[in-house]
Amino acid sequence: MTAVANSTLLAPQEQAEAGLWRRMLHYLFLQREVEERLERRLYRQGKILGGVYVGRGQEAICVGSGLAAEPDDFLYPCHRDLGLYFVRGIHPRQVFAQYMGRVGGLTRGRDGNMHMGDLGHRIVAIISAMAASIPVAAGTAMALKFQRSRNIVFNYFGDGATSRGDWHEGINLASVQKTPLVLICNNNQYAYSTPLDKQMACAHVVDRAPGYGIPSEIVDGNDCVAVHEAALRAAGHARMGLGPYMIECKTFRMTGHSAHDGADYVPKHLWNEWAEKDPVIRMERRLLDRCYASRGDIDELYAGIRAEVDEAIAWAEASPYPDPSTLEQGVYEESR
Amino acid sequence: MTAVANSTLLAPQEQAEAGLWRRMLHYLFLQREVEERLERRLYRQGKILGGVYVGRGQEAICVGSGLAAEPDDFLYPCHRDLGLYFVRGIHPRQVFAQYMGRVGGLTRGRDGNMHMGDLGHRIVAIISAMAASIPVAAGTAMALKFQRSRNIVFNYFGDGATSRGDWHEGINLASVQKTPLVLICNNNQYAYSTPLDKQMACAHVVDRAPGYGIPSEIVDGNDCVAVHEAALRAAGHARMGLGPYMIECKTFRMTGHSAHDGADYVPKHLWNEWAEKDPVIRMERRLLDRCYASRGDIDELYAGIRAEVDEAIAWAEASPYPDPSTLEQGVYEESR
Amino acid sequence: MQATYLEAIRQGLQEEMERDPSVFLLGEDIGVYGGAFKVTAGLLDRFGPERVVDTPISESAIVGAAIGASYAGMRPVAEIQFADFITCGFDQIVNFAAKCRYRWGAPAPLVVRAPSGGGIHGGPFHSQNPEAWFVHTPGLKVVQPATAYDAKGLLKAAIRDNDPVIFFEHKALYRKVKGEIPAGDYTVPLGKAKVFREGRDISVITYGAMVHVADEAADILAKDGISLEIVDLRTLLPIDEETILASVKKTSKAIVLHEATLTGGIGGEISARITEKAFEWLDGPVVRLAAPDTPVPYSPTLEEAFLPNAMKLVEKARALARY
Amino acid sequence: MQATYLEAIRQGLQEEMERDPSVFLLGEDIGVYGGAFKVTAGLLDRFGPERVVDTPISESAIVGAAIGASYAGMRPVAEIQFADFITCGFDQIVNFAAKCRYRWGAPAPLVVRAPSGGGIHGGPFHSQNPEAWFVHTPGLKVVQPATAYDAKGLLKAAIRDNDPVIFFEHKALYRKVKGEIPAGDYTVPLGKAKVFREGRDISVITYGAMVHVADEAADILAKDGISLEIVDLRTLLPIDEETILASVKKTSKAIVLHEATLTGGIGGEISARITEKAFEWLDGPVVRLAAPDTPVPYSPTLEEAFLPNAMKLVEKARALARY
Ligand SMILES: Cc1ncc(C[n+]2csc(CCOP(=O)(O)OP(=O)(O)O)c2C)c(N)n1
Ligand SMILES: Cc1ncc(C[n+]2csc(CCOP(=O)(O)OP(=O)(O)O)c2C)c(N)n1
Ligand SMILES: [Mg+2]
Ligand SMILES: [Mg+2]
Repeated sequence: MTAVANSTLLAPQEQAEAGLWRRMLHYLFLQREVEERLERRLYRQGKILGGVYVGRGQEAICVGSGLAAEPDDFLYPCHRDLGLYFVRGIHPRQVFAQYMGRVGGLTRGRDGNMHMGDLGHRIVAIISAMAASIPVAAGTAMALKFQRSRNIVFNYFGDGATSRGDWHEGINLASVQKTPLVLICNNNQYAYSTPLDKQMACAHVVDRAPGYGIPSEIVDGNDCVAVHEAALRAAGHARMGLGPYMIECKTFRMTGHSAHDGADYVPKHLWNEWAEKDPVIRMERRLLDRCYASRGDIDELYAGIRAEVDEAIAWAEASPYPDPSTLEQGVYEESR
Repeated sequence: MTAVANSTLLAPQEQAEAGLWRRMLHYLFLQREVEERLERRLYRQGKILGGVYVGRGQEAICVGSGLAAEPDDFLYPCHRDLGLYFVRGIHPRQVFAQYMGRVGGLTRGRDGNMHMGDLGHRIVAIISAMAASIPVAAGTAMALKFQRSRNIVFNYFGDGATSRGDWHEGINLASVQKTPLVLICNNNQYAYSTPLDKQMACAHVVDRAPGYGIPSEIVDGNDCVAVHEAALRAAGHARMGLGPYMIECKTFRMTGHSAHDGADYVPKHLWNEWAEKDPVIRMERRLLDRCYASRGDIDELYAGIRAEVDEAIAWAEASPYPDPSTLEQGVYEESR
Repeated sequence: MQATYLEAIRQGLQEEMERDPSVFLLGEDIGVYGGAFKVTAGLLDRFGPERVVDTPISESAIVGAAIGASYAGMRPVAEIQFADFITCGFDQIVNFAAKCRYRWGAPAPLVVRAPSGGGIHGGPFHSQNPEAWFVHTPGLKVVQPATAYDAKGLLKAAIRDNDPVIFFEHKALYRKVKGEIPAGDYTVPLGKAKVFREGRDISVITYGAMVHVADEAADILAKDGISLEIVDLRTLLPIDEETILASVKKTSKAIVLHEATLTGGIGGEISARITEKAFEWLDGPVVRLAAPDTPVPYSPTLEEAFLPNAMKLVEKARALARY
Repeated sequence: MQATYLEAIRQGLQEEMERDPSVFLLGEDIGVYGGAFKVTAGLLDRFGPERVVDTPISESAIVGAAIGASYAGMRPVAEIQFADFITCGFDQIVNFAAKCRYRWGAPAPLVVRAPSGGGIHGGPFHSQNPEAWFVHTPGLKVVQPATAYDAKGLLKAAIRDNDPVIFFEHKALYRKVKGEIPAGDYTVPLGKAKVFREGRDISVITYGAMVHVADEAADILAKDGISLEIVDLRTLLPIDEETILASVKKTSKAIVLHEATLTGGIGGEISARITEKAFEWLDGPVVRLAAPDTPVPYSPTLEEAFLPNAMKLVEKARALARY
């Protein structure tokens, strides 16, 4: 957003808020646009050969909380948290190249889709096994505590991941050790095709938090500002040395489980209901309502992002596939 | 107990109660005596070569709840629940032979100590991995439900086992499927040398029950009658098709983790405090107070059990070691 | 009737469920959705939610519950959505299921179905071939069919078997391989390999998708006058040593081929058995062809370099033929 | 200075913790209690509860936390109380730790220590030798020392290594094996086998407790005029092919010996490599001696029949010598 109509008229605090909200919209839309291209264009054009999992409708969760993290906090995204990468400064080029298996991708073609990370940016790549990151994140948080660091760890997971043993073991260890760990659940009400009532017999994921003696809250996962505020509370708690904190973001996956899934198992009315809560549109409305941005500003923002994305796709397509002779490199330090 | 001083003077309901309580004392003392011999005599005499884990001080839990089970209910004991085997009709001979690695043992020398089961008696053998039985018990319970059986499953575990992923996965699946599963935790406040505060950040194991949407209660685990009543409530709930129910029995392990462990890590005062709550003595007192038994009856009972145990040890020692030529038998059905 | 590998498996499940009310299925997304690969599509409608159980994401509980249900007289067939996730239920398989018969005489007649293998650009976590871990676990049986006929027949045999069977389905074959399936009930016995293609010069011992790779290579090599005999193991544990040795004694040369990575793969086991028991028949070293020792890479160029294929086998075979 | 295998390991831990503040330990009962085998006794007092962390019973979290701590610059050494329970943290080891460097360049320099092996009447769940599973997992290193000297030197090398190392300690050696340990700092490089005993006639390729079994057998066979050369692998992954092949090319006969069960054990891998790469030097089949394919039984008579021992090796060697 290059210019904002009335920014000079705002009080300092409002200016800060306006700036934050604009950044929110920026990342919300960036994630939306990148994923739109991935799922609905590049995948359908056969340019992405593996799975494509997107966070459509859930972008407020990673964007809102990601903007609450400090630059040296560790992030453990799950497979619908693309926005986190952008917040951390990963370029869309690298993401498109990643999905297309090119050397320009974060994993240089070794892995696909959201299985990407960058220790330099303190973003840790997931493995496929749901919830496997949680014990790992607990370990990072434990280390930061031992190191007397002010940094903390943000860990993301879906409702479905909460059924896994690793989820339990990781959170339990983290809570016993009082580690600085912010646990962020995107409860999008489905795990692949499986609805909540086949996954858990409690009403909310946070009903499990007392079992670990940790505080928790439920937040509207489609409201980026609400998520952000909750994340700040959680981060403050963790940073003060009070241990883990769990946030459950109620949301909905506005697409199939992955690009090949038509999601016929979702009752039709839910799509409409949740479309009305679209986090991008809600963020637009907030900005417009408070005159933090005009329609023109927003259109300009979007146009800029679209251009950036076009360029990023072209860049990624120009990035070569890995040289097959590199296949056996990098399994061990010695095999570089 | 061959005769009871005043049994003819009791009202029918009291008679039933007296009978039940006497059976309780019988099994409590039987477990105590067998384990006394195992841990403090046979092990020290070098007659048992592997690990010896006993339930000293915790006998009320398995005895009280075991007597609440119907004969065709499935039992999944953990490693301190020897009383369950006796309640189900396993003979002390088989237990001693088991510990000594003889063919007369329930596993015919293939496995040791509490790793024993008998599908005919519907007692399932644990494996060592703590909590591994819980998903398995959930599966049995699921099958019984599908079969429209009135039978249910009793699953036992320690406080330490609650940290394992299997504990979580098993209970979650059981609760989602509303299976008839009674979950009985013996919270003896230690997992090997690890005290509760290093295992969990909540006050009680049952603080986790709401996370599975299941009812729970805490009970004095050293009071056999209290445990029995709680188990009847839990069993009633499960048998009615209302799903799992969790009982947390507060107790204390009145010995080391296993026979080789002096348990120096336990603060001295705890031994005395918990000695006063000894479940055998409390059961004696109940019987004496209500005149359901005289001291003489009790002494007679104990003498009978001791004699039975002497004979069982002799029997077990006379049982041969397995013929090494049978080593490879029974890995598969075909290799019988 | 013609059926794909996938349809053959579905038929096998359905027929066994019809035949025996104790057979039931459990796994993630297998009911309403019909499974990630649609193997179980339609079975929920046919048999209802107590016989096609959609579970939470809990591989350990899925396997564990299958064991427990088997103790109550059921014959569970558990699906692991991708074989890569079998590691999450590993302890239940290798310590609970595998050892219970030996320890205390409690058989656990269950089947764990798991789609394995690469070639679909699934990357490191949707492409693995983990069979060797289970082949090193006494008490398990391990199966991997290469054809539609065997897929159905072996699955039915696995369901009727009284020991735990890990049943790997090569996901690249699901829709690629088609075959004639007899109308009536039939089983393919566990523990018996099959000579998939007769030949004179070199025995290729293999299984799963690699059977077709070997077949392709055999066509190419036939033009050079090199005749491959292909032994399809079908069951990986117990290993059918007899069929392997008979073939090797005939050809005097052997290549063991698998898609799993080389080191510690079951190629070593088979090579060792051949050397131990047919040393005097060998006219050359037993050669192995397998994937290199790396995770399965995602990018098409890397995955192609990773997977064994007909040309790689042709090269190995030519070199061995010259030996 | 003389030290037992166990003391050597403890020294290794202590010295590395002193040398490098990023080294810390985590596991069950390792702090206050000093570990089930007392390997870590005294270290809590010396280094405090943030460097000797008593954890809940959560093998998956123990391994996972070690990985995560390594990402924050630590060098964690995780203890699995008995190697048998490593199955409970299996996914974290084989899918998370093993693959992260290859996938996204994130090394996980951690050590997982696990007491393995039988001979202490531990039964099916306190006696297993699970190394072959990890040897089939690219990205891991797998170590098993046979002597006190190697135990310390390999452990130090493992802690300093920048890849995940699974470090199996044979529990029957903890107090049985003693050796001279130099006063100063030293390491034993990973990936290098050692000729434990030189000989002429037959190479025995082995590791861990079986090195001593082979040594005993070698003494017996020496009286028959059969000279065994014993190669102690020390590191099982990567395998030191060079040392193995050099020995086999010298003796022309080889026996691979391990305590783990036969089928799918690493004996197959080693046998296959020898046949592949030294076929022309072989004067007889490569022979394997391992435990039979059963769970580890508890009863002394059965366990004795189960475990490989010197007399079983003597028999195999005599037969091979006659070949
Ligand atoms: C251990 C494991 N089992 C199965 C899968 C296959 N799988 C991938 S995503 C998914 C559903 C995840 O649901 P949830 O955690 O709610 O995340 P969402 O996709 O809804 O964001 C499943 C079953 C997996 N990745 N890991
Ligand atoms: C998965 C696993 N890890 C470690 C062990 C070793 N171990 C055996 S019993 C035990 C403590 C168990 O504590 P708890 O569940 O409270 O039972 P208790 O012995 O106190 O009755 C431990 C750590 C094990 N058996 N299984
Ligand atoms: Mg979800
Ligand atoms: Mg306990």
